[in-house]
Amino acid sequence: MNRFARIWDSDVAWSFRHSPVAMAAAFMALLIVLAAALAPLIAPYDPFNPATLNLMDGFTPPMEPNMISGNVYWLGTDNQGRDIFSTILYGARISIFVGFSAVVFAMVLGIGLGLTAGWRGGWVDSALMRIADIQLSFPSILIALLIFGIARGLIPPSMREDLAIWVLIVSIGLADWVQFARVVRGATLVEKNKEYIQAARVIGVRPVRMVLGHILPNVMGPVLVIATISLALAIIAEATLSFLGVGVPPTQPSLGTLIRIGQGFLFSGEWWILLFPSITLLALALSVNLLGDWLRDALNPKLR
Amino acid sequence: MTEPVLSVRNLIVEFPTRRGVLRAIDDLSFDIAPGEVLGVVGESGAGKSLTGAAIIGLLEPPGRVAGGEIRLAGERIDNLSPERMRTIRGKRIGMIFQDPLTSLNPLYRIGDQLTETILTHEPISARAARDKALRLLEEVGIPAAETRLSAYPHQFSGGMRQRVVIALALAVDPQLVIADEPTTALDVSVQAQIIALLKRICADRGASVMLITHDMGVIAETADRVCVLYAGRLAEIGPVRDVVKRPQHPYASGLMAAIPSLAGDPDEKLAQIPGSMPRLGAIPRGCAFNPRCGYAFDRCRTERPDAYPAGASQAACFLHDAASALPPEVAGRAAEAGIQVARVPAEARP
Amino acid sequence: MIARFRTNGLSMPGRSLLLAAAASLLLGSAAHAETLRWARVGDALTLDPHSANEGPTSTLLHHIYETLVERGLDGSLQPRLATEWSIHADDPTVWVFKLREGVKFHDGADFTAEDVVASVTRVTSETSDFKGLHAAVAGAEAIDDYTVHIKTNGPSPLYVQNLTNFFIMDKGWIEANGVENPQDFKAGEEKYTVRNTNGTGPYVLESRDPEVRTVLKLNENHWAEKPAVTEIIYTPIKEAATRVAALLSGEVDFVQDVPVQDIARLQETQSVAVTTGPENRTIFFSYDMTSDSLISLAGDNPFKKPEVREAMALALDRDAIKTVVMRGQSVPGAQNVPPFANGYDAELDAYGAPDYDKAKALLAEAGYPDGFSVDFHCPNDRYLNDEAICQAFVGMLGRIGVKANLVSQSRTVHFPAIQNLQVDFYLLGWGVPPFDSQYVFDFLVHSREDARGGWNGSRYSNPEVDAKIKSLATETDLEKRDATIAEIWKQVQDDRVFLMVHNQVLAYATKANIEIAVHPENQPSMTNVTFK
Amino acid sequence: MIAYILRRLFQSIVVMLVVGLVSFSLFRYVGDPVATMMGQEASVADRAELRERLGLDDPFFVQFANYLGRAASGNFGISYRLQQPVMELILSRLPATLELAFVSGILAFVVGVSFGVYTALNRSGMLSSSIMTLSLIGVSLPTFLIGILLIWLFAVELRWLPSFGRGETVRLGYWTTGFLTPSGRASLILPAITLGLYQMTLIMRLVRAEMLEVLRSDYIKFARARGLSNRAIHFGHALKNTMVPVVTIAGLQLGSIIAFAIITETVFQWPGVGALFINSVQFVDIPVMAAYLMLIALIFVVINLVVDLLYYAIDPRLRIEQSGARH
Repeated sequence: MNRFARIWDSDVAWSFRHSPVAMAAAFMALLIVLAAALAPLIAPYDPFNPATLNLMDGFTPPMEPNMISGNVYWLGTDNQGRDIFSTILYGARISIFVGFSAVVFAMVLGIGLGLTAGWRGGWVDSALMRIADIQLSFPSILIALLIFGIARGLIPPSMREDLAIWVLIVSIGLADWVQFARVVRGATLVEKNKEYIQAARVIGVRPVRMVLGHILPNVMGPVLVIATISLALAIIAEATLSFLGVGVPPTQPSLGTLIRIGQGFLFSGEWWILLFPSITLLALALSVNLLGDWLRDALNPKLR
Repeated sequence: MTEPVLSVRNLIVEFPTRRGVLRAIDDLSFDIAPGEVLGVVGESGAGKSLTGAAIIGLLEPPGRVAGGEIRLAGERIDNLSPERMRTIRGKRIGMIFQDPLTSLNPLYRIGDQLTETILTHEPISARAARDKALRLLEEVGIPAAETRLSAYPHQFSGGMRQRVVIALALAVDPQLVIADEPTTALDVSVQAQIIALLKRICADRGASVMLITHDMGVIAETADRVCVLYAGRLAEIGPVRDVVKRPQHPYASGLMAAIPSLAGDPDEKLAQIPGSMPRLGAIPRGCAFNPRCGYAFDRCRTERPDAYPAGASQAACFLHDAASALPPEVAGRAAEAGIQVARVPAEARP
Repeated sequence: MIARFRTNGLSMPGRSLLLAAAASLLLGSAAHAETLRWARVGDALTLDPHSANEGPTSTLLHHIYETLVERGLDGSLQPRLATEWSIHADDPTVWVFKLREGVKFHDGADFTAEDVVASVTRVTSETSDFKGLHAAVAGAEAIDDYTVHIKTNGPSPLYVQNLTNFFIMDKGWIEANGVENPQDFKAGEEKYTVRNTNGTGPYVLESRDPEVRTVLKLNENHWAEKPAVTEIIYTPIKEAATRVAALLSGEVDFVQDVPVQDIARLQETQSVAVTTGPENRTIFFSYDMTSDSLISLAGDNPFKKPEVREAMALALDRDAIKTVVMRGQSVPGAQNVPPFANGYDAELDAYGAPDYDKAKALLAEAGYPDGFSVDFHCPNDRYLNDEAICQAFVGMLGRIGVKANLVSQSRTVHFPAIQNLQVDFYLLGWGVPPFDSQYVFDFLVHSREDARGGWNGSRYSNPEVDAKIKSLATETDLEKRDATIAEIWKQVQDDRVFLMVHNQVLAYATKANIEIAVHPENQPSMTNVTFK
Repeated sequence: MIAYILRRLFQSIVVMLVVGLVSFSLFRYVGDPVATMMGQEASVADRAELRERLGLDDPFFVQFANYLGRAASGNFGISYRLQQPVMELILSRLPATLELAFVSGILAFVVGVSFGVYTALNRSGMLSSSIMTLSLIGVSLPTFLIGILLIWLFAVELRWLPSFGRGETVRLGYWTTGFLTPSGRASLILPAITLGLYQMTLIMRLVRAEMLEVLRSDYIKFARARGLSNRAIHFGHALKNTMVPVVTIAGLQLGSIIAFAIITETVFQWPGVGALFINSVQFVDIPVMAAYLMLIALIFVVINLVVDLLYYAIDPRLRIEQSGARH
């Protein structure tokens, strides 16, 4: 059996093939991610290049020609004359990038600290877990706000626009590492005392190798599940932060920023500015969440 | 002959999986007489625990009884409604699980778990239930039972917990107790005590016991009869003495040979059965044991054996079927090994 | 007319109709209880009349306290507690005020000249937030019960224009409560005046829960005509959407801060009426046109070149901003002063259509054929659609090759950055409470020295202009003064110190049966509300 | 036990000091309060003088030390914005937030647990799948949007419920409550749903996962083998064991509810501490921001402590280990 066939035939893949919800969710997520990734190829306009925008095209309803320029936009335009469809693609690109990077950041940090805490034990463990306790008990949105505040103070204004996304990633990621650390630490504690690890220790296998080779693979299941759920959370967190006015720059709106802009037009009749980005965000977050749900069940053999 | 407490006939347990339906138990039949202790042995995966679960109606989905009958004192119980079955569990069939550490709800006091069980099945007052719980604890040998009633499970040692589990399983005097590896998780030092307790308490109540274990020592000590399972099928069933000393099925024979005997020669080499038990999805045609069997001949590879009388036992092996055309060489070796083949061809006689 | 009672949050037409019927039976037609539920974005910060020079605070206080003079709907000064005012015939450094007689404070005390003197003392004290407006004051003197002299350091012909938010307190009450000074944060104690009031105004404070609800009741003893509104329930609602929702659902009667994008829709809504009018606030861009180099751009300062400034002006499409960003709710212009202020010149205010080709040519001429890149600072929580205006201009600049990196942040960061000269290019809004160009020149044009030039982020420094600006303060010959103002404006426009965008427009939304006129200083008085 | 509580208290104080220090180091980046405290006429000198008087030019640790010094004597200062004592402001706003958080928490807990139990017991049912999927919608949209949409639907279009505020409140000593008036209760509904939705989904999923785990445990199997009724097994044994971790996490979530109230309170103009905080941030009202963050830290510390004690009360295993450890 070649590699592909083996993956295809694995339990997880089988469970995937037999879950219409998971397949629909994966299709939706893939569609949005692909569309976002290929935004420069698909999008009819480049909404992030202010020079191409024509303000007079602003507030054009979907599928109707603009009264002045006569341009037609599938999903209409926003208050700056940006094509909503293109902006959604580019915005989703930012949201996904921020969400994904934040989760990877949180995951790497969480796994690293979790392994260290579990493996080293002693005061390292206590210190790390105390920090985790404190942070876990503090709402992530506040932590992200605080970190964003620090970063804003440290970065000169001229670099803020370029660095804003990275600041967001770090803010959300730092607010999110604890879950990973806890799971990994727990698993490490369990594995550490198993005979094979003790034996490996006796024959002098290097700790790093042991941790990476033996313990890490054992915790990848739960970590993956947390990562999926966190991805959805991170995308929403990015939206919430931008609602509080600390998100990405307005010239490069993410989905969340678009929604924040759009909700100002809820009562003024320009429903498309709010509706389409909201649907996209909903579809994205929902499909990622559904995938996370399915993955949790699929990776837990006892529930199968 | 008195009516058996438990009568299992042609039991089939299946698991529908994505690779097709797996037969975990295939055409299994046995009886347990009143007051009798039946040992059920076999390797892991042979279907011992599943048999127990099937009898008490606690097969985990998607597992299901796909055929055959289970009768409890003559009454068919495999097709009862879940609610009717529930009234039988605990009341008429008790069950003891492997790990006493996890069998008790950690958040409930011992006394409450006992009285709850008693009150579920007996229309008596809470007070009376409590008294009964106390008597039960005393009976299973818990010291200071009065005060221990209000203790939580984690406050007991493993052996003590298993005593509590036994008390719980026997709280309302079931006719049959299924004990699934009751001592496996315990220290060797307390294993014997627990087995003795189980045996005594069941004997006191006249309850039959289905003792599931892979520990032949325990079987030899405790059981009246033994049932050997292989790949979900019956290999051999018979009085404990016969099966242990003179196993008639080549698999049983291999199994017994693999047990170290304390009294025996320390230099004696333990026999080993070559190969391993097939996975459920890959059971060979004919006799499930045939690829590993030293006596297998053509018929074993095409036809599935029934259980044939073999000495005091019954064995599912063509060696014991008079209709088999046994190759003389096979019959000879079998006889040498103490297997009472059905009909020894004349030319093979020494 | 149906008397409307305050019901619990939601209006219940049936019930209030019944109640109204009962009420009119009981009270007859003379005493209608008219409650006005008034919502705006923020609350008054304090009830102390002299410790927060902030619009919403003054607006609420105008209903409780009164000023000597007030700004009429046409922008002119109107008598209030002062019936007449003039510069002393013999001494140009003295302002003479004749006070209204028969006025009483809410606690019953008579209003006299001593109260004005005490209020002047208080408003010029160290912890007053209005002391800047009274910087010229040397002292006040009660000549008789109803005549007050305010002496200034040198002639101050425009001083009276600074008094439209100068509230008069009762001397006896000040002394009795030990509130001679406005709030001092360092002391760490709350002043009695933050929550307690004693004014002469048309309404009396009934209850106050800061940022939740303030209730004012009619002052039955007020000297003026009885207003239609007898009770005011003032509720701040921060979120624009929620504010509009509250109006649409009938939970409030009057929304003072209507998001511009909602105006058109609200106008179409039957149950709602929208009134708009010009506001005393200009929105403009400015840039460091003086330093040799910029903070955010290495090399020479492009804004130093007149061609670059002209090119930027040619790139600004004011009409597009008005139509799209402001939804038609703005008065575009080129002169950085409101039309009703002294010194406004329609000719200077005229603007042309954008000309991107010419702008590009000018940039090339200035040595920037490919444009340049610069940071562009913008507040995002201060003016109407401030961030969207900046974004729109970023796009327009993009078309002539100028890359403006938008730094959009809170006013609490934006304003200090301008004051501390930490920005190269920015948006700012400017209100002109005295309705005179001098106020614009003092803060935005004069080079930075002493009290002047504090908001001059352009670093514009022209000694000749500075001298002219200084002369305005003491010039009593108004014709001559106006000529100087015109000269200064000419120079300022020629030098393109500002890139003016528009004047803001105010929009008040009410229930359809309520009429209220837009006040140019956005200080509407509920005494002017009428019910249809 | 006492030593344990003392140790926790000590840790709590450390946590609060850290929170305070971090917040103080942040304040200078939020902006300059003087910019909003003074009118546009204020001169550069006036501004500098006010900044000096407020001690804003001091290094942040000096400001922090001063703050701690004053706070230790119970003086949290005067709000730069509202010119009232900070403690009084916060105390007057706290009931609104606590009532909202309480109702949201109860809503999230009751609905979350019920749905969680239902979906765990009926794993493959249509209704279960629908609940599971629908509940995800609640966490797939940002809170502020849900709030606005609820207002639009229930206040503007249907006119069933108020769009903002707390309605009429009744003062009971230091506490103002909205529970006692019809408008107060009506006003609670939309914000409580908005705030509770996320936690509800979280609790529901947690309950379901824990319950499935518990239902597979040996003691449940043993309970079934003893013939206990489904009712006794599901709602007696399984639920109780499920609730141990759920109560812990739900308790901790109460803190999150209070923190997330910032957004809900802003959207619904709910006069609580969250809205006070957001307004203070925009004004750079340092005394209020500092007190709010300390208050949140305090609430978290208290909740953590209570949850720990609760855990200790529910789970007999811990009780023994704790006392055993003291021997």
